[in-house]
Amino acid sequence: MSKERIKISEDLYDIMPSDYQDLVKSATYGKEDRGWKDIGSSKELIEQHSLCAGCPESMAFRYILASLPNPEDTVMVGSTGCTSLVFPMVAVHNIHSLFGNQNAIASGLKRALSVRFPGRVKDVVVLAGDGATVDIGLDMTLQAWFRQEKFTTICFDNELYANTGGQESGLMQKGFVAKMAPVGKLFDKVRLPEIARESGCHYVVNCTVSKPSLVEKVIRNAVHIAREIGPTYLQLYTPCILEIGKNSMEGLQEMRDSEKPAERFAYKEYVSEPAKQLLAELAAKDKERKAAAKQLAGQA
Amino acid sequence: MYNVAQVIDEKCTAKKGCRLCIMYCPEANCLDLNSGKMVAEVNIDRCKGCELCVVVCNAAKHEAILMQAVSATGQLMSKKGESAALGQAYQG
Amino acid sequence: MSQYRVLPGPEHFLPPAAASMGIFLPNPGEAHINGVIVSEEKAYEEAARQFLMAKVPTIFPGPLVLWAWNEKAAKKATAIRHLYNTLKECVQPGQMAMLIPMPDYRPKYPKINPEVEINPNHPNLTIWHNKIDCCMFVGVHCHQANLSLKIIRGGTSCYTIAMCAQAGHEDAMLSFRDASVEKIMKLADTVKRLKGTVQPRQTSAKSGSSN
Amino acid sequence: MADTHSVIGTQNKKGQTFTDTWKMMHEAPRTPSFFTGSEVIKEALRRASCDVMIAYPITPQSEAAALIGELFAEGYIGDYFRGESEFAVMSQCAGAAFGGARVFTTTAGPGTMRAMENFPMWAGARLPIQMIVTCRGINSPLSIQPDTLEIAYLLNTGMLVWHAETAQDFFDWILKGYMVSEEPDVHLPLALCCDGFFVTHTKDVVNLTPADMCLPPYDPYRSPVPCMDMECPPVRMMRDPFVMKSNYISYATHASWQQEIWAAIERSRKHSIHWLNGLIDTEDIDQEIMIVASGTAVSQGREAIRLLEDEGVRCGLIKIKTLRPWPEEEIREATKNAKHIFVPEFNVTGWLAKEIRATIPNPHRVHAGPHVCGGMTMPPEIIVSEIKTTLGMKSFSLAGRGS
Repeated sequence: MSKERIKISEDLYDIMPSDYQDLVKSATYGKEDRGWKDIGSSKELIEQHSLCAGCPESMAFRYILASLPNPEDTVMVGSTGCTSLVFPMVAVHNIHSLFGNQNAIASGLKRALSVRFPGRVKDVVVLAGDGATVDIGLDMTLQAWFRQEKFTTICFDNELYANTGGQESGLMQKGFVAKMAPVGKLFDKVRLPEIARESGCHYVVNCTVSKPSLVEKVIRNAVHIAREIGPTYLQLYTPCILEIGKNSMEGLQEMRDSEKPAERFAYKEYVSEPAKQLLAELAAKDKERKAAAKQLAGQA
Repeated sequence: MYNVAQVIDEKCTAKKGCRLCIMYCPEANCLDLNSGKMVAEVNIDRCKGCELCVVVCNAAKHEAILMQAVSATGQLMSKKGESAALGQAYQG
Repeated sequence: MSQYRVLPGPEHFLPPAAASMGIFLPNPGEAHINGVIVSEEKAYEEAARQFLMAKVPTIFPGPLVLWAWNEKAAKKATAIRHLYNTLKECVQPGQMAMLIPMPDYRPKYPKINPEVEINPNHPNLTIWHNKIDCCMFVGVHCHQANLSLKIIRGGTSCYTIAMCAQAGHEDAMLSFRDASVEKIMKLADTVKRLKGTVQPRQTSAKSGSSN
Repeated sequence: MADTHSVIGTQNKKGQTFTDTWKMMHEAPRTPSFFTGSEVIKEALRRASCDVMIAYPITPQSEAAALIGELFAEGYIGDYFRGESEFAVMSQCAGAAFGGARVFTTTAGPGTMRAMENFPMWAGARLPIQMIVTCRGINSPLSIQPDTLEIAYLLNTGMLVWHAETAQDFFDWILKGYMVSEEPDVHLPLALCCDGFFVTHTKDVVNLTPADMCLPPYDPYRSPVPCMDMECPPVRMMRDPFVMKSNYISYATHASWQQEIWAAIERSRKHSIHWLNGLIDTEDIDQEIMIVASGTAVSQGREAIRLLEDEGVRCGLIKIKTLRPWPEEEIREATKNAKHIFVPEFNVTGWLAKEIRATIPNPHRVHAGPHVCGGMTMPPEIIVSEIKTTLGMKSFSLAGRGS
């Protein structure tokens, strides 16, 4: 949908709840260089939701929704879990269907949108938890990558099943004692970023969401590469402060501690050769655009 | 009855470009920039009281955010910047 | 034909869907009242009469008309506003016409403000709060409209009208189908024509809020 | 916003003319062709203006699914690929349908069971996907042979379930099926079932509509729920949000939602009667002995009736075309003179007999049988034998009979 079509009927504008009036007035649909800096001075694409106070997943949602390059033409796919408490409040179309089938849903969706809107940008972004991505849905996660499906997969890695009350997951650290891991988890955290690279992803990043500017960068890269080249994968640490026994204001520090060199979420990035080329082209275009804007401003 | 964040305008450094609390607040449009006064402002209805804003503000030594009690209907129980009277905090 | 009639509630702990009770939807050119197929003409008269009888006649426009996502939608919005203005002009003192949007379909309980919106997952809250005794849905996706209509029939005594752009709704007490700008305008004309000929209901004993 | 009617008379990229479906199915000339059931599925799809087909190999539907791949290569299908399992395929179908596409897939037996979690989701999400089910055995030990037990599981998913007898049924119903399931007041998935091998792998004369005519495209903006393409409101939209808070409001929403799915099946009655010329076909319903069946058991029943006639026993026949919607009234009416109702079935549990018993007066009239299963054929003689035995007539025993 172009930004022009996200508008309220004039004759009924006055009765629309204010959050929708705000959305139309000051959300950043259609803004070319939208990003985390719009936060605080624009209407965000998320309404009030019921995640816990201080949940890092909430932060991640804010940065991601602020950074999608084309929210007016993006459809998201979620899965069962804490994220589905936020998705109803997100101002881009999004789908919940079953637990673990998100990459299968996205495969069908992306192909349908390509058939129906040839030549138009329609981005698809999957956002699911680690249980959905790595355990119950692993076959569909990997197979979508093998098939080179052109969409982005984001995994909110909180290293356990949060929504069901803190059970062991494949991305949990070895030795962690949790429900269903009564003597501590017996095997290593699954190395999905590496598997993603070997499975055909063109852009893979493993990081935390402690820096909004970094999240913005990786989201933009991931979506652009998925649009033009092939699958991309982001694994973002969004700790469940409730289940790891932290207080509501300690999520940020937990992420900062976990991204130190040699820690689990030290920044890791893989970019395929064609993706590197695309990013270079995009950067050049961006530079050109900014220079032109500067010149225009100078003339005025 | 619970606590929400409140920004002390005089101490807020938003006019100097600080956006720490706005950036790190987990909730959307909960801490917004008041572009008239050029200070950060809490939307009480959206604040879940996690105190992360206090942590980042204090770490930068601005100390411009306090947690203050609100009633069940979302009214501040004392003037902004003043702590609630003893015993008032958990009456609801 | 089924003996079942789609009447104002409250009906049962969990009312049946009218379609499961043998009620069929009207064919093009027809409408239904209480589950009985009637001519469209008759439905205009009855809908206008119900509006004029009600203490709080209310229009609930949904996303398909609240958003100007195509030209047709914007025109329908104009027609709906006209119908609302007509209702306001035609009701007597003591009656209050309302126009309350259903902006989206996400569950909003308990944060809903029933004064400013209605939600398909708990429409009864808005009906109760505003003591709405007659309402019309327009521009709501059919699935969500059916959820609303059934929950309203289950828990309130509100009279429901559907101005449906598709095949109509058996869970409403009265339903049009293939709604268009012309049909909405014609309903407004009928309200205007019947102005003064219908006495408002005297008692609100059976109004939504009492149930 | 696409206007379906405006495209009628125009051509697609393959030069086919978008044709009013009623005219195409009822007025256009038909060409008799000698095809297998699988080839007939392909020919129906050629005319179906299908956007996305997703395939996975499992006997006995693999051939049909592969043939549709050939159609894709020829440019008749918008997109086509092989998924990784039936569970994934059905989710991929859902994704495509959420995105506003007309979707087709095929499966069978264990595949149906593996994918089962998807079907109530399809129905609850109001996705008008069409799925061919070429029934085969599902239980261990493994069998690839015809057996209709899986239909019993599909009956309570909220999908429309039709049971084709012949390849001709298949051809017509695939095309008509979209017309019923895409109606905005229905808008439900359709499981179009047949008995594997008997229909898919045998050749039959099938009258085909002209290959240069095709169905009008699907219009997702008539859907009773928003299409997930960011082209329609509301912009803040999740398909389909949880309603599972522990309070009565959530329960009531979920309960009403479920009722709405079954109400939509009821609404499909009117459209199914229109397109299929009734939910059942009947022959000679004045008789006191009736055979009621669906699928190829109908053909065997018809043959049994001919054999019985030679012996002076008259017997009527009811062919059930739609299992969902269930033709309760029609079966009651057509069996009102019957003293004995025989229900031959290709499965061990006799689900069709149970359905009939539950909906007609004096259900003791229903004789659940004969049954065969595990791939057995049902010679008409065993139906004859079952009927004669029940009537107290002397009947020879067929060696190896199944019940």
